[in-house]
Amino acid sequence: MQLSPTLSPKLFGRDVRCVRGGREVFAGLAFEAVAGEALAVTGHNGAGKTSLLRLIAGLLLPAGGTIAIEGGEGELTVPEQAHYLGHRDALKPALSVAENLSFWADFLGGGVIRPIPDCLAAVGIAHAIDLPAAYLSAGQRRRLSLARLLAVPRLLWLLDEPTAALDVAGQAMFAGLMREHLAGGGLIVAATHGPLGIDTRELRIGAI
Amino acid sequence: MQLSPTLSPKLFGRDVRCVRGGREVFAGLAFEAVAGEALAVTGHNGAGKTSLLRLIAGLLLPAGGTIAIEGGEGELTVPEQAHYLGHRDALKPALSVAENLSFWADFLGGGVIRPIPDCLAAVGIAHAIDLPAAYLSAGQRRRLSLARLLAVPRLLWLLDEPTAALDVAGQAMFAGLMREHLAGGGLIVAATHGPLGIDTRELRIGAI
Amino acid sequence: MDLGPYTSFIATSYFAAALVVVLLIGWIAIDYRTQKARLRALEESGISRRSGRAATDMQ
Amino acid sequence: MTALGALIRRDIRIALRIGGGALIGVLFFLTVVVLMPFAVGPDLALLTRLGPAILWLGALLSSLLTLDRLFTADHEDGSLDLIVMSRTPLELACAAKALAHWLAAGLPLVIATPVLGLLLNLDATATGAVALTLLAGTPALTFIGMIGAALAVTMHRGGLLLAVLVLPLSIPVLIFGVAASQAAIVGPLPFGAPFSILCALSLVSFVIGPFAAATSLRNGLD
Amino acid sequence: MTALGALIRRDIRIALRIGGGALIGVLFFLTVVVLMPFAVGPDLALLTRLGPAILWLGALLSSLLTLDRLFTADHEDGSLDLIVMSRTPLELACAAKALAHWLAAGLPLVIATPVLGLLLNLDATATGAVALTLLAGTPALTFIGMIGAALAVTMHRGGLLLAVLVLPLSIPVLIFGVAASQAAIVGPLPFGAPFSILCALSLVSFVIGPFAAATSLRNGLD
Amino acid sequence: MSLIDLANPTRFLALTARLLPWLALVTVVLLAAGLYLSALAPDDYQQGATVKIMFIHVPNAWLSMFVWGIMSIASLGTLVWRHPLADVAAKAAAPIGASFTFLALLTGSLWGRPMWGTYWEWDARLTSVLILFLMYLGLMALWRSVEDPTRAARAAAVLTLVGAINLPIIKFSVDWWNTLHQPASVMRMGGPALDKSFLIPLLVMAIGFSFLFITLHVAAMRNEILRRRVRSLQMLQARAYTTSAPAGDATGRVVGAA
Ligand code: HEM
Ligand SMILES: Nc1ncnc2c1ncn2[C@@H]1O[C@H](COP(=O)(O)OP(=O)(O)OP(=O)(O)O)[C@@H](O)[C@H]1O
Ligand SMILES: Nc1ncnc2c1ncn2[C@@H]1O[C@H](COP(=O)(O)OP(=O)(O)OP(=O)(O)O)[C@@H](O)[C@H]1O
Ligand SMILES: [Mg+2]
Ligand SMILES: [Mg+2]
Repeated sequence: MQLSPTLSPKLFGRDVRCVRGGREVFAGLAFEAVAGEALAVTGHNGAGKTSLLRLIAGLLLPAGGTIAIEGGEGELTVPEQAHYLGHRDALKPALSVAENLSFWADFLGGGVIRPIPDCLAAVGIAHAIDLPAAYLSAGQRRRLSLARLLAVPRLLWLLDEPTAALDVAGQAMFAGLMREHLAGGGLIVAATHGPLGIDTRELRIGAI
Repeated sequence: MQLSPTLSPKLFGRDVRCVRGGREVFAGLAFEAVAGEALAVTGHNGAGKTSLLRLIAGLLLPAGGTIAIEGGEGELTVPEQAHYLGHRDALKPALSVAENLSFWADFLGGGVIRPIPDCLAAVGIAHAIDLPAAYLSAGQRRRLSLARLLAVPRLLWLLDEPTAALDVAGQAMFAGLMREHLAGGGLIVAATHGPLGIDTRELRIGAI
Repeated sequence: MDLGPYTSFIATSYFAAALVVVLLIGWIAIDYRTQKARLRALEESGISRRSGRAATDMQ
Repeated sequence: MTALGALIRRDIRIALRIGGGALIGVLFFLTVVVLMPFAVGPDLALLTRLGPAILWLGALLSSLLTLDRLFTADHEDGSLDLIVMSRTPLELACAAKALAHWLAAGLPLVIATPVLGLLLNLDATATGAVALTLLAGTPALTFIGMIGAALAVTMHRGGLLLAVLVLPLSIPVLIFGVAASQAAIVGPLPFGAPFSILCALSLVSFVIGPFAAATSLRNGLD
Repeated sequence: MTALGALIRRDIRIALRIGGGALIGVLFFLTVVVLMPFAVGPDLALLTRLGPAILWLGALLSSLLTLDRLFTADHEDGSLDLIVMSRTPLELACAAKALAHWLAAGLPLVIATPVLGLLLNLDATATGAVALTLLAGTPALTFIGMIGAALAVTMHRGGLLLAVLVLPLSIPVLIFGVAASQAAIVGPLPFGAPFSILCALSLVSFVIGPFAAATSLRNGLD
Repeated sequence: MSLIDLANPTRFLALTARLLPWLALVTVVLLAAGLYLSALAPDDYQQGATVKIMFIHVPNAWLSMFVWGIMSIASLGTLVWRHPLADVAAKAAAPIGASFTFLALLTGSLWGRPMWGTYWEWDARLTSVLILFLMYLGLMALWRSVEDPTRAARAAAVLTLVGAINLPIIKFSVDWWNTLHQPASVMRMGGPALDKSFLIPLLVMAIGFSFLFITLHVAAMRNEILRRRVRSLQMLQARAYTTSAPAGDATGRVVGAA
């Protein structure tokens, strides 16, 4: 991973407040994560995990507080340095697996960074390369989404329940990929209800 | 649950063969489950778990073999005696939680069988009753889908990764609901990658 | 044979009919060759219809 | 009955809340009508003569515009699976959905006709005749278009292909609808004959539409 | 550039696969034209006179049929989130999407115009004029329609008003398009005047469209 | 060889391989005879030599409707009996039918110019044939746009059956709308009202074109069957290196079933 940060980058949020549909979801939230560290966001259903990830991804506007990366790539905003893996997998059923992935690689990376077949092999769906995405099973779709993270290097991975729909082997494979990303100086913020298979710092939101 | 079966009902499949998009997914599959029993369908990603559930639900046509319920409600077909809970949750964002649920209760049950607020309370989203479904978090949507199973009694529950997106409390809640259904003489076939929290018989498809 | 003032119309009709029929025959013949060639290529690469039941197989 | 009633109520409610459909339909209708004077020129007599044709064309095109997501929307969110599995015969469910669509998108066109009749300089009888033929004929458009909407589920596609498949089928409706309106306005033929054919077409489409749609939905899921 | 090129290529590819390709666009257009005589009657002179309006209506309809899901499709499958987050300015991405849509749905219409001109008995000049106005005007339809498409993402609920605002915006395009064609065919006005207004409308829409769409998308996500 | 045997694609291929040359021969003989007879046919007192266009126009016009009829029957076979050859038959017929329809349109308008003074008229029959042509194209587009053949077949079958409504419209449009076009003079109640000197060449041509259709259709069906074999072999090939399963387990055998 050639992220070549000048400083060791650090993601932090201060006094973040989130309001959705006119209702306050959380307020006064603070968090931080440094390069090589994974933050596991936990909490009950509706606590605001997805909301937090979307705030970091710039897809929601915070009602208060700041979220920033210190020592990242110069003038880029946080969303521009991040990969977001949500519930919806951004795949077009009409396109083949390879076409789907190479579109995102070109669009996000401005040119293919890592060869498409390699990425597909790394997530274990190399055999399906020419299948239309409409033919994929739930787990295969999820794997294809994961391949996007490999095709274009980004400092920060924002993962929303990334292991959903993955089988046991798939979860182990993914844990390996995350470990690699962290080892290369990356950052991970993942919302999850179960274990991720890597060492994480926990950020718990919402009372129980 | 007033399912009042004459005999103890039994779901079985014999020599089932599944073809999707022109490719054979599995063949020669046999399974059976009697009242009060849960069948956990397992297998790697793309093995054909979802396909099997959709075959039972009559949403795919088997390329061979038979699937039937013995001793169920008289002249009803298997799909007519079943609830199907898939990846897509059949919710309309424009309608409120109560409207969504009561539509399905009316449509599937021909009249509300169990009061809507009770069902919502049982799955723990009573507070959201008047919220538009667009405002629900992933786990809350899943809970709302689960409420459908309670609102209209059906002999057979076909569940595709039902615990995805549920938090720990939600999984326990759902295990309780399944146990109740089984105790009332119901049948469950669930595709899953993790533990369901109830006693199950395993049906493993696909080699690994 | 004298076809009167509308010779060109009559001739065009017959020629057009002939042309369309020839195109149809040509298309069908080429299609036949392509499919046969593909079938042969597949069978040479070791895939045969006996190596397992293919799904849309037309037994 | 409860089941079908619930389905109709739901579909109408969604159509009214989301708006898109019905409103865009009426708006498109209006655009067609407003455009015509510019195309035909300021010849008022001609405009009046073309009036019914224009209104019918607008109705046909605008029902096309809104129909293509009748089933695909339900397919994409998984509702269609449950509808297919339910104890309600699929043919009836299809008919109920079409009815709801007509109530939300077809009926407004009929109601808007008097206003548009003014723009086209139609007198009261003429407007009444056109409105009546639209009332009798737009359900046929909906029920025929439904077939295309159901095919869209199989094809994972909508849009133009559907329009191409469905438009030819709706031509008889258009012919008799316009013929009946013309008969009422300028004669010389009696209004009754084409109008009863129009009604017959509607009745036929009530039968064929739901059956064809249900058949193609049953075979089209995957 | 790679990013925008990739986006354009993807959108065209999907449009061709889903919509069935440029051929379907032509087929659709043909069907709409074929409908006309049934409504208007087989009067060739009248059809010729209505020709440009019919062609323009066909163009509007076919862009409406496909435009309304320009962004909602991407929103529903999550692609839009990634597009918003990317390093490509959202305005450019919106423009690229609109361009792709025009290439897949607008351009085929322009190309098909000569064939349709034959059916409507337009002479070469007239056909040329209509084709030229379509070439200049359909991009405006796309770029204006894009604003509505972006608003559609925002309004899960309510917000009818906004959709209503967009279609009227495209009426001027339609009017000047038809006027320019008419001018070229029958006169008496010069072709140039309405045509240059049409071009101006297109240029304005190129600027306003992407900005308005990007703004509404940025605010519309949730 | 019973009908049941014909239902089997392999048998169909074997049988038609032997049949095709004979069909082709009959077609060639009939068309040659038809062309000879039509060359001999006298000029019409009204239409002059242009009546010769009839010998091409009318057979193609009839076939354009006949082929859709065949496709409708095949579609019933697909939907009701799920006959393995039915959708092959329907799919193979569409391009051929479209070609005949195109020829009927073309020769008709070539005839229309000397007779009516215009190539094209928005007359009910002419327009309904144009619509038939559009529906052929739409159907072909539908076949192409769904790549799973069985699913495409069912969708196409529904559309074909619904589109069959167009046939009576074409047939009777002349009577209903009282248009420019000739009313039926051959296929009508009370026997043909056409002089023998025209009727005989016309009928020979019509039979010749029908045989042409049968020949082409059989050949196209063979191609279609081969195409599906290719597809299923490609699917098998994809599976062969798809399954991470142990060798020899290509069919996805079930392990540990209840
Ligand atoms: C593009 C133009 C035309 C089209 C699409 C067309 C279409 C057809 C069709 C569909 C039929 C079969 C009708 C049936 O079996 O009932 C037919 C038959 C016939 N057409 Fe045409 N036609 C066209 C132009 C003409 C013209 C210009 C003439 C001559 C003046 C003509 C003369 C005939 C005759 C004599 C028959 C045989 C009628 C019978 O015996 O049933 N057609 N045409
Ligand atoms: N719509 C479809 N068309 C064609 N093939 C499909 C379709 N959906 C799934 N398949 C194929 O069928 C196979 C089984 O898919 P299925 O969804 O049943 O798997 P699954 O066991 O549920 O997997 P997962 O654990 O990922 O959910 C896969 O190989 C997939 O590629
Ligand atoms: N689009 C929306 N509009 C308004 N409110 C919303 C919206 N989406 C979610 N909410 C509300 O915001 C709160 C937090 O939702 P969020 O999706 O962040 O929860 P979560 O922690 O991800 O839950 P889950 O574990 O179920 O995924 C919930 O109470 C929910 O009702
Ligand atoms: Mg969430
Ligand atoms: Mg699955």
